[in-house]
Amino acid sequence: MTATLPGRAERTLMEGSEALVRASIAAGCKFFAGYPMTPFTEVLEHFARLLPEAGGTCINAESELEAVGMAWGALATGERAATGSTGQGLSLMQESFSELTLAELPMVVFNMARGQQDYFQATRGGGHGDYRHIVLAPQDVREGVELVQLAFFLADKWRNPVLVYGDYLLAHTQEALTIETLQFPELPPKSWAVDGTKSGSGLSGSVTPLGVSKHGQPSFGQEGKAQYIATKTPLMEREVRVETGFLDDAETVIVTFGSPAKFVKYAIKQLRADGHRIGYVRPITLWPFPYDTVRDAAAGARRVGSFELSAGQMVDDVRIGVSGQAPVTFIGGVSTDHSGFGMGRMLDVDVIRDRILALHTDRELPVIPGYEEFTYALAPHQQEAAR
Amino acid sequence: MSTHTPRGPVLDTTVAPAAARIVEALRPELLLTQEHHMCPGCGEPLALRGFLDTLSEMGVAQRSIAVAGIGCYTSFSGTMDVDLVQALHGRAPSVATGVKRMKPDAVVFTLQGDGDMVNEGLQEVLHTAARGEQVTCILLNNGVFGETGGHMTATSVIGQRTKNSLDGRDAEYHGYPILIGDLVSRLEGAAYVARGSVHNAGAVARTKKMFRRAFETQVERRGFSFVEVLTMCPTGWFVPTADGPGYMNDTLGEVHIMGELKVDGVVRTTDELRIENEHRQHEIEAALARGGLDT
Amino acid sequence: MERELLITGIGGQGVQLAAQVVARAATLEGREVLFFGLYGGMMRGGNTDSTVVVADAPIEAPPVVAQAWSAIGMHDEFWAPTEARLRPGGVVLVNDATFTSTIRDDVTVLRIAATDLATEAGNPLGGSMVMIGAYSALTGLVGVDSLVEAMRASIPSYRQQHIEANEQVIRLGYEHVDPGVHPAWVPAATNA
Amino acid sequence: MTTVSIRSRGTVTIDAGHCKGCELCIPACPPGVLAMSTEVNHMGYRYPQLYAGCTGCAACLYVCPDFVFEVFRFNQPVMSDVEVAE
Repeated sequence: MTATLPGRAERTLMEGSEALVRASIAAGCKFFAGYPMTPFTEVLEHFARLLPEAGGTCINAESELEAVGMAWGALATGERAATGSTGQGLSLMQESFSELTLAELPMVVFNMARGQQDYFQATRGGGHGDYRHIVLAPQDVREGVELVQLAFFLADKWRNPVLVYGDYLLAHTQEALTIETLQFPELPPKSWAVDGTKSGSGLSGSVTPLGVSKHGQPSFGQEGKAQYIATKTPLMEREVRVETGFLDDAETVIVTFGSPAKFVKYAIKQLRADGHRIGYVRPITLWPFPYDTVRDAAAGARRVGSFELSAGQMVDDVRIGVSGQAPVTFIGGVSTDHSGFGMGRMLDVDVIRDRILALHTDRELPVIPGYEEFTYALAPHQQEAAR
Repeated sequence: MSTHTPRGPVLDTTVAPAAARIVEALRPELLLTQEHHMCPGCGEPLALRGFLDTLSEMGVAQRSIAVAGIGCYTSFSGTMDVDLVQALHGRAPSVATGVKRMKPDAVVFTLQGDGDMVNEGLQEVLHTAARGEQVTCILLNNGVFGETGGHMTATSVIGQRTKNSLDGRDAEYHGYPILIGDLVSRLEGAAYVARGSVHNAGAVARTKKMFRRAFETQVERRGFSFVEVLTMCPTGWFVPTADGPGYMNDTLGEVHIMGELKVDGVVRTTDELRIENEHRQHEIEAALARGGLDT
Repeated sequence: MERELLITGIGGQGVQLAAQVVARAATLEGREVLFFGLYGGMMRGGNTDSTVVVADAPIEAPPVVAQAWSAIGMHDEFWAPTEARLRPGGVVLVNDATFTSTIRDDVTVLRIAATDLATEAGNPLGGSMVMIGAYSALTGLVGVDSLVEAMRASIPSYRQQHIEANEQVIRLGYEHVDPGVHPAWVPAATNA
Repeated sequence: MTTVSIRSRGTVTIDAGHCKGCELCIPACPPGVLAMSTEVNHMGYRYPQLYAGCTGCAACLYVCPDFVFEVFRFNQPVMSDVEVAE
């Protein structure tokens, strides 16, 4: 009674975390260091299990600070390396993220976020100084497998950290998959890496975030280094990637990213079937943000909504993209499960569809049962301000 | 040490003499220039010479990788002729871990100060030692933040005057110093732990032997190795440069006891170290009086 | 075509394993599969839910579905949200031993005494395996041989001794139900 | 004045231009044949000067933070007749 569909028998049922790890190994990742934190933990577990088999090393770092430092060292030798955590752990790594950018180390960073509240952290950074990281936000495991490999390529291409922004759903959803190794254009050898062989030759090298070089070699100086790094920003902006749907005649445009985008797209497809002219823009790169796509989509629309599971972060970028052509409404909200690790009841196609339809028909956003107003907790003088 | 008064005319020391062989070269082979921006009387360049010459003498220079922390010594990052990874303040042991795991045949060492290692990055060095990582951590310990201008660190000794302990470090108010070498020596993964100093020529020579044992420990993959070097910082201590060695010996040297704290996995007591130190000092002085140190 | 299966019960009833076996069986058959499990942080006694989506083309549904074609109820304590998600015309299989609530009448309901059947077969913890065997007969979403193969691959190495007993109860469940009463696939799909 | 004969087994070169005048070498010298100059170098620092009697022991080099010494050992000891005050 087993009927196998042709050409699909090679696939295995795989948890998202494992798929991301296998994709990393397919991309040639040789080193990983991490510290367990829900919902990132399984990524670390799979690296610990699979990377040694593939000739690499995974270290159970004693802290996030140490994890990012270890990956830093591995990268400096020219190998592909990564670290990761949840947004909380990434907060601890921010100093390194800033300086890795100056050191031009191609680190891939996994954020298995507890929600979508790390958008600012990912795209603006919590670190010091001028820096930008390419941020890739897969909507599902399948896309994650591609984007992880792209992340390693882009990191090397630009010698710049690249973040993969996932979440609880991406990490834990299982899909039937094969991990195919993707081909990318060839990159030049990493002549900047250090391996010890040039020591004592008078031509030793250094990998450093500081603007200094070895004595006798051309040097940026601190100011020059900052200016040089800044020249890469507009070039990296060309790496923008975006998916759109139903925009041609859309009166309402919804902007959405990551796992929740899958819910939004599903809801929009249902609304389309009912004749509602609604389309969507899904940034695949959160930085660079597809401002032009959002601008063009808003040009013919009456209204734009931003759906994200936060108090409203990406909506800032949506507003920049829309540039006043249409009103922008935040239709998402903070929504986690009772543990704080997963996603709450807002992540439901019916709930999302009701919110999109309310926006589309210029009605008030429906209240989600159980999502009370917390204004009662405000102090009296704050309550006055709330009124 | 010297009790003599020089006599006769000043000799010409601008040109190399004839009919003589070089005993010690001007600067370490692994320094691209002798120039640096350390203050007068700084002890850090002395330690630098010790480990750079050791790498050359062991024949491992061409496979050595340095990981530098952030402090005054960071300015040597650009002048050491050693492949180098610049780490953030405190983070060098983790960075060295990543380097070593990817390049297991390289001789990987960190260069850190006490502010870097014992303040900001204490957990890094302890965890790296506990893991038995096959790297060598080198600490230049002068008991102050030299680069910021003489502020208290976790190794400043009781009574030590710094810019933020103006009346001297007070245990009740500021807490006690961390004896990092002693701490590291208690960790199972640490195979070789030593504390040297550079306050006189004998101490410099003895410390150089510690560097050699540490690097040998790494090359032979016997575990984590650690050399702490007490260094003078007359600027940060607010003493005349010539008083630096004496001040160092009387303050830091009385608390952070010099010697090999752990050899072949065996931890040695402070009393053992004190006895040995007296013995060693007599030997070294005698050797110098005979006309040279056999390093 | 996308077919959704929700499995719900209380922790310890084998809900997550059952869902994983169905998902893996569908993978073996070359289907597109999406599987997401949610449990209340407790190993025993808390609510536990799983979503499995099986399709013959790339899946558009998100991993938590709002509406489902089918459900398996191992226990009724946390059943209400699952029932609310069923599409009219859907199909429900419940474990009669531990599920006493009535179910809305716009879906097909089949009750089997899975726990009793498993106990009689000497495998009192095999109720969820009986259920997926029966579900295979009822819907044909996955074949029973695929279920057995998937079960073998899903049992951790330290529980290998349960494999034979589990195969027995999967097949017991399959034989307990008339095949093809509520088919998941139009015949063309399975013949492809 | 009287003349004494002083034996030198070695000598040093001193790169006075790079000296920062810390004076660490002066007490470090076992035969005591180093003394600070009264002149200053281009950076404004006094620097060590060598007198007869160097053994080439390298103690000055070991304690010099600025790497100004290079140490030599003569193939044959060199004798210097030096006039000194009584």
